[in-house]
Amino acid sequence: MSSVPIEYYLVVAAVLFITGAIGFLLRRNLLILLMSIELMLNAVNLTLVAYNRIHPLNHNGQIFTFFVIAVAAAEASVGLAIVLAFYRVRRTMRSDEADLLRS
Amino acid sequence: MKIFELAFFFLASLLVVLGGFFTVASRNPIRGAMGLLSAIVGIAGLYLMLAAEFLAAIQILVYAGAVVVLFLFVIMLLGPSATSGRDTRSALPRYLGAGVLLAASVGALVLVFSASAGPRALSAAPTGMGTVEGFGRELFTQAVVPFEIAGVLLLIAVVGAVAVARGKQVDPTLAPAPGDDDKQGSDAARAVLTTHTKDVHS
Amino acid sequence: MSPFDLVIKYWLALAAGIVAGILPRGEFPARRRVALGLITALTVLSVQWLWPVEGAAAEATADEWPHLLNVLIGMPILGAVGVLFIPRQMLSLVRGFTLVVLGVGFVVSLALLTVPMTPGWHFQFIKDWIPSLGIRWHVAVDGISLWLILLTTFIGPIAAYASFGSIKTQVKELCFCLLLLQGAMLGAFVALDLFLFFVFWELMLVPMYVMIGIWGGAEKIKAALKLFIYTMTGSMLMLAAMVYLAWTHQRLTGVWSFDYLALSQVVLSRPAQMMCFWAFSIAFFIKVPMWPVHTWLPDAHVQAPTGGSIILAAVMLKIGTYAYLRFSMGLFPGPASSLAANLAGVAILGGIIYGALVAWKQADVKRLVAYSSVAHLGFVMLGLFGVTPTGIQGAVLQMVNHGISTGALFLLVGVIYDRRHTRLISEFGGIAKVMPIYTALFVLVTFSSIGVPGTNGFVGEFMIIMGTFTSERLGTFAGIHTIGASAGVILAAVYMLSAVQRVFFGPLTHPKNKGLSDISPREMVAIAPLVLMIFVLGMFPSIFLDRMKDSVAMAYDQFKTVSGQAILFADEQQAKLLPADTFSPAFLKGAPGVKEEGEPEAPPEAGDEGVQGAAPTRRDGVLADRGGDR
Amino acid sequence: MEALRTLFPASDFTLLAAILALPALGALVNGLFGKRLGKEGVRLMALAALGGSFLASVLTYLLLPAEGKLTWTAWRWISIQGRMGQSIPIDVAFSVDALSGTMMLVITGVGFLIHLYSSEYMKNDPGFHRFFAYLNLFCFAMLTLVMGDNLAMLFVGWEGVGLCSYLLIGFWYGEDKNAAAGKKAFIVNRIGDFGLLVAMALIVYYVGTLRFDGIQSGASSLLQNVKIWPIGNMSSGTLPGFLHFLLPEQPVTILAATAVGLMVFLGCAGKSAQIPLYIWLPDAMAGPTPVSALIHAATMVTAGVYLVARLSAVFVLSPAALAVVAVTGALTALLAATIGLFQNDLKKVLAYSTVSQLGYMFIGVGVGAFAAGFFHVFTHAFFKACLFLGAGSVIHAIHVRIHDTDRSQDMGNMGGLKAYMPITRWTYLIACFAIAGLPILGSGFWSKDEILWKAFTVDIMAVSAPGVSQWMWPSWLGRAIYWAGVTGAVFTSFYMFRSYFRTFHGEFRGWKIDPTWKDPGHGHGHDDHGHDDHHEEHGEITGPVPHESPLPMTIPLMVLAAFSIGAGFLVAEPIHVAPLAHKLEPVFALSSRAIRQREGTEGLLFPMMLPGIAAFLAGTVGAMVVYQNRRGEPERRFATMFPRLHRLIYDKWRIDELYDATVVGMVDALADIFTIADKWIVDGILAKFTAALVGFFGTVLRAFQTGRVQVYAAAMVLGLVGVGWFMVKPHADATVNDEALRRSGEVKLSAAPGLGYSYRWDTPGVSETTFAKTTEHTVKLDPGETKDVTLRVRNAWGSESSETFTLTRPAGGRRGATEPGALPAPQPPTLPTGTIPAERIPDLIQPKGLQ
Repeated sequence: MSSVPIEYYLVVAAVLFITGAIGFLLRRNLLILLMSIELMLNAVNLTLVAYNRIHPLNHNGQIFTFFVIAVAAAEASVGLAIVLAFYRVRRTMRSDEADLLRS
Repeated sequence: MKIFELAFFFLASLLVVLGGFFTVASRNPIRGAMGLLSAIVGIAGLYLMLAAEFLAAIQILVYAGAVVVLFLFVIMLLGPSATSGRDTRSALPRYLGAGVLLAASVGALVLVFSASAGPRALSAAPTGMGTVEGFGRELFTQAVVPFEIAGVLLLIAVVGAVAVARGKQVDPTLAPAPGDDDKQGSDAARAVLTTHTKDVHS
Repeated sequence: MSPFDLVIKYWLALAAGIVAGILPRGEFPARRRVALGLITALTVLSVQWLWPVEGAAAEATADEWPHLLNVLIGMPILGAVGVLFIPRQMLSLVRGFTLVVLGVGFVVSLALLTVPMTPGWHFQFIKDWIPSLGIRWHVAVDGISLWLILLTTFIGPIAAYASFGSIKTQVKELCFCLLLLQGAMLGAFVALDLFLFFVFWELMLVPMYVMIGIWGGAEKIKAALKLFIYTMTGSMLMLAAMVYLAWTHQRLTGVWSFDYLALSQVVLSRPAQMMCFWAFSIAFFIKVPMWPVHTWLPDAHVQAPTGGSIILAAVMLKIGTYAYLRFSMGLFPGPASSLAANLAGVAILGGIIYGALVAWKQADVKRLVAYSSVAHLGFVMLGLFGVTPTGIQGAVLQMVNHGISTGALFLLVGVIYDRRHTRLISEFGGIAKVMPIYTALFVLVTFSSIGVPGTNGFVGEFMIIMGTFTSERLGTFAGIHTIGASAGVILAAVYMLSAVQRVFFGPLTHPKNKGLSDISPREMVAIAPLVLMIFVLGMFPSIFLDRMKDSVAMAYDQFKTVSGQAILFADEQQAKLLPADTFSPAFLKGAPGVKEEGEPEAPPEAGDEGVQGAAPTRRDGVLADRGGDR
Repeated sequence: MEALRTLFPASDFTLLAAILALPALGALVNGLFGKRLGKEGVRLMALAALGGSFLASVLTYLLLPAEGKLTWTAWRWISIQGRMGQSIPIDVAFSVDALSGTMMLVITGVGFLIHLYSSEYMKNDPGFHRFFAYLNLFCFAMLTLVMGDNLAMLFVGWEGVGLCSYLLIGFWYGEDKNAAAGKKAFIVNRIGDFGLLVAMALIVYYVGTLRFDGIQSGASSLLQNVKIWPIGNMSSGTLPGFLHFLLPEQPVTILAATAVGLMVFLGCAGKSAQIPLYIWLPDAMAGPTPVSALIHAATMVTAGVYLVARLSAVFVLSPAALAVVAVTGALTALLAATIGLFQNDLKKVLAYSTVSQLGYMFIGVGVGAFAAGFFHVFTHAFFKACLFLGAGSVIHAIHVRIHDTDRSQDMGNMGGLKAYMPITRWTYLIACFAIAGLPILGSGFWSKDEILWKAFTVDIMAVSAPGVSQWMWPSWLGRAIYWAGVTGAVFTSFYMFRSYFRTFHGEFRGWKIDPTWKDPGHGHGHDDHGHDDHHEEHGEITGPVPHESPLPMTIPLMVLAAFSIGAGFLVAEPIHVAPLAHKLEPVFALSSRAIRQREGTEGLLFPMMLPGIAAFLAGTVGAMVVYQNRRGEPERRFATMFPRLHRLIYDKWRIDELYDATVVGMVDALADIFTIADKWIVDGILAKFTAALVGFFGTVLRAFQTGRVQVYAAAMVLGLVGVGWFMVKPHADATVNDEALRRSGEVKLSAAPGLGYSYRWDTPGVSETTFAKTTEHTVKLDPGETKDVTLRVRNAWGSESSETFTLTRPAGGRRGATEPGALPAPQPPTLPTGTIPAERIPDLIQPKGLQ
């Protein structure tokens, strides 16, 4: 019997998600962008686990989170590799420099 | 018993929220990485409360252990230029986006909570939920296919990351035989080789 | 039938052939003389053979080979594919192959004339194509489309023969385009399924775009693009209206069908009727071209190569007028008859008078002839808007006439373009001294295009003017329209003769013109059939009119009854279905779901095209009953 | 004769085929194989063709039955549909009666003589075979015109003749002037043909046939009003005041016969060079002289008179049309006569005299004296052809030394030729007497006097018809025309004898005659006519003795001169010797019934001849005095006294410039406007503007693609929020359950759930309820009662939306509640029983505005 109602977890997850999103929108440093993506992913994982907790029939929520973590790891590694290659070309971390796609 | 739980919950959520804030607000990426680390650890704590021990372990192991370390590694690699300077060039769209997002999410939260029936205490979690054994049984019975696919995915990610991070690498064995008349051609190959090695060590 | 009897029986054709053979003076290769003689003899023979005998319809109707139209359409298209396999270097083989395919196409199309065109559909062939949407390969010929098909197969080889003279680069692609174009045009004329018509309507555009784009003049890409976009916007509207119509038909009868016969039974609600009419008509007005949307034609003609120009003028414009007669007037007689007076006004002011006056001011010969096409087709559309049997017959005849005379004009303009590579009238002057035969031919074709009696131009215009005045659709405007149309006769003389005078008569000043060689044997053979047809059509129009008058009469009666019902019954929201008895049974033969009278439903018929018997599912049977028992 | 009658039955008279086939064959052979046949071959072919045709027409004339006509139908040409839906066959059919028989004789007879003449005149012209091909083609077209059995065949000949005159006038196309003259002739004729086309349309509409006998018998149906709406009677309420005249309430009503008459006369004016459209004839002198003789004197220009005579039954029905014809004829006669006074070019003088004489012919037919008018055509053909051929032989002589066509036709270079060219002189003099109207001997006297007499005594009875108001002839109009004719006669005789004296009398002004002069040897052909003789020494030039034209040119002159005397006695009414008039009697029987002699003029026949004779004497003596005795001194004095008037008349009253300024200028301006509009407005807006529009939107959208990740993320957020807002907005909807309606009249409505929704049901009469979570609502209905239930939904943010449901319970039977907006079940609609009978359709579908 845990006395902490599920809504609290959801609020925490929501706040974390919003922080991540705003971080992604505001900050220009590529690394910080990647980190805020990680934050958003973690927030989602938390929500998944929370709901799995109130529907304890199976572990779907948790399995899902497990795979999200796996994918997030892969994504982080490839993201950082790209940041590295970008740095080699442009010598900077500012995301504004990456605008070759401008029409 | 309840007080201890609440205290643990508040501690963990505090850790998460502050970590998140620091990741986003910090000027120096290392402090950002530390913020990320604290958020991840906080979430691991919350997993524990939500009867997901295995996940908490994985969280600590994979996320905190690998991903944050990877971040730190790259930050170290990039050195001082990792912190990009102030630049207000395209400020408007970004702040506009953030503002709208904030307003919308607050509105959504208000809407959701006004509709929800009010906080109720949780019922007891069934025994063995979230433990390695329960989770493992389900993982390897229902979710075997995604598991294998995840394996392949991780392999691809690794190969990709290595290829991208290494950059253009001229295979020395292909260097033109001496006495090749278009001297200028071989110089170009050699130039590429040197630039690459130089900047890696910078 | 000893040879002697043959000579007795066909002495006229023989004599004409011999005269034509010995006609050209000086060094004229024997091969071309034989060709000239043959063409003349064939023309005389065909006139004698087609001579309308009163009560001809009585004799036994030859059985119509159902697959004739498939052969007619399939041969050029398969030929187009075939020509791709011929190696590029063997130019003569590529050219020969194309001419053979087109020539055989013409001979095959002559078989259409063996059957007297009684009201209703002939050589009908129906096969399910996309059953789920009720789209069928439904092709058939009637009096109206008969002569347009023959015009296409007649002009095809001539245009190919003429363009081989001037186009030397990428001949294989040219042959591919010519053959594909021929197949698509023939398909468009015979298609009775709206979807099938739309497919051919679009398919026709691609080869013409390619021909103008590759072998065109200076700014060929711009002109080709303009042609393409103009026609595409039009066909987009048509597609939307077509789908709406089919959907309404499905809602009313429960069966999906794009068939012209089925859809013409649908009476849409008044606003929908008007909108669909405009959607269809705008697509056809762009193709015709009518006044506001005609500006693509002069650009396309100026940039097109000779062969392309001939086909574009002679046949492609006719699809617009034919489609208006068949589909706009067929499917939406209500709006067609209530808007008749205003549209006729646009046809006269915007077409005849506007086209003539603007043509007068052109400096480029091809642009002048293009605007003259706008004027002539203004006449044709006036005939169609007036909706009288005379007017419609005159319009269909004028379509054929315009095809022949403008085709000949473009052929002749091509002749001087090949010599001087310029089309500006100011570059020429007094070339009658240097090219007497060419001048004689050009003046002759000019008189045909002006409409001097005795040549083909006059007959069509005369019937249209008579039709306009007696038309009740035009109401009080009939008088002013007749005067406007007759004024067009004057303006036609003004712009054509002033162009002829500036190019041919007067002193020979330009040094380069002094060395021009007269018309070459090849060009003479190319122009000969057209000149002969000018006189045949001018002197013996009844050959052509007899074969189309039944179908026109049927179309006119049906237009009258259905437009009456449409105007009365169409209320604001509801679409309605006309009972099958408002249409003549001959018209409905081959409509989806309508079972043949007296033929057993269940067992598929043996000899006759069995396919038609196994009509789509049982539910359509209900369609016929449902209509009937109301 | 009987054998011939059996050989050629009246109804299938194949001799007509021969008459037509011969010139056509001649034209074809000369045209296609002319160069190979050589000059002699071409000459033989052309003359044989015309000769044979002439003999055949003489034979036909002899075989003419007293009543009725000889017809021959070749084949069915087209068949059109009349007003009541009846089919009107138009056949290639030819028929000959007294009128067309006489015309045929004139055409082939004079044509043959002119062919003979031109075979000599055009001897050394390179285009010899082309000339004869066109000439034969012209005769073929003219015969088709005259022998056509219906108006369509006449129209074929009508335009064919216009075509041949275009080819012949522009024969020497090397010179721009000639080609332009040809084009001008064709276009002006075409304007006339426009009138004829409209007339044919009217006749088809009202009479229902184009055959001449059909028109003659059905002419009475032309006695109805034609309602002419200038722009059709659209509702003119919305238009500003001044446009009202364009859209009058009442249509302009005009009698159909008058409309047809006017339109036919427009056609005749174009072809026979009357007031509005005569400008092409003087320019047509650019063609070779035999052409002018044949086409612009004898045959083509008289086609108009023939047409009016042929349609006499129609003209007689409307005195207004006849008045217009007569008055225009009179005005043309006067105008052309005045211009002819001061022309120096010999052929121009004759051209204007033709126009003037045509004016007289139209006066004749205008006052209803069709036989007299036609007789003047007959006589005019002879003496005018003789005059033209005479002029031709003079020009031929002058041309030997002065090669420039303009100067070789100028009377200034002639004079005193009577000594050198006796035959030409005498034949020219006889023809002058004929045209001037020498009493008794000159044929012109009989024909012109007959016309003037009939004009003087005309009184046309209007054929009355219900609801038709006829315009009546004022009594003075006949007399006015008579006196105009007399003054015209004075001018005619004056300018004819002026040309005679200036050409044949006085001393030779061409060049200094030196009998031993030999041609400097460059034997040039006539090929490029009209170029200025480059080696022309200015001032005095020497040349050979002008010689008389060779025999082939003088024989036709003599024959024509003989005819211009003899022809007069064919219709000498005053001395009652009028064989031709009796022949024409049956043709004009129907129309002459409407023409009566004005009472009180019975005895005036001979006294009224005196003014005509006086006019002749005045003109002749005046010319002799001015040009013979005083050597043209008075003319020069007149020129100095009224220089501007003289200049004006010499410049042909500047009518050409007037047309160029007004009509041609207007059409030209309209063409410019259309061309500019086409390039800038139609093409501009439809093609270029839309392209520019698409381009503009392209650039606007491109601004958003900055390439930076955050900007895209922001855009995504905006999109997300927008969609979210739409999702969250409350939508009031409910399903109606009415099974229990019939039994208990109770309807249960259940509202659709939504995130954070609160509902409120308002039914009229029930008190205000607050927002609550109740999604169900039941309504009680009595039989026959209808109630409106409105569902109001509000979400967390307080925004609301509402939906009303009308629930009705029918009094008796079972009726499902209608749901608003749902599609009607796809059962087929019910049609009124049976369809509208076909015959009531026509009046149903008249577009608005039919009278």
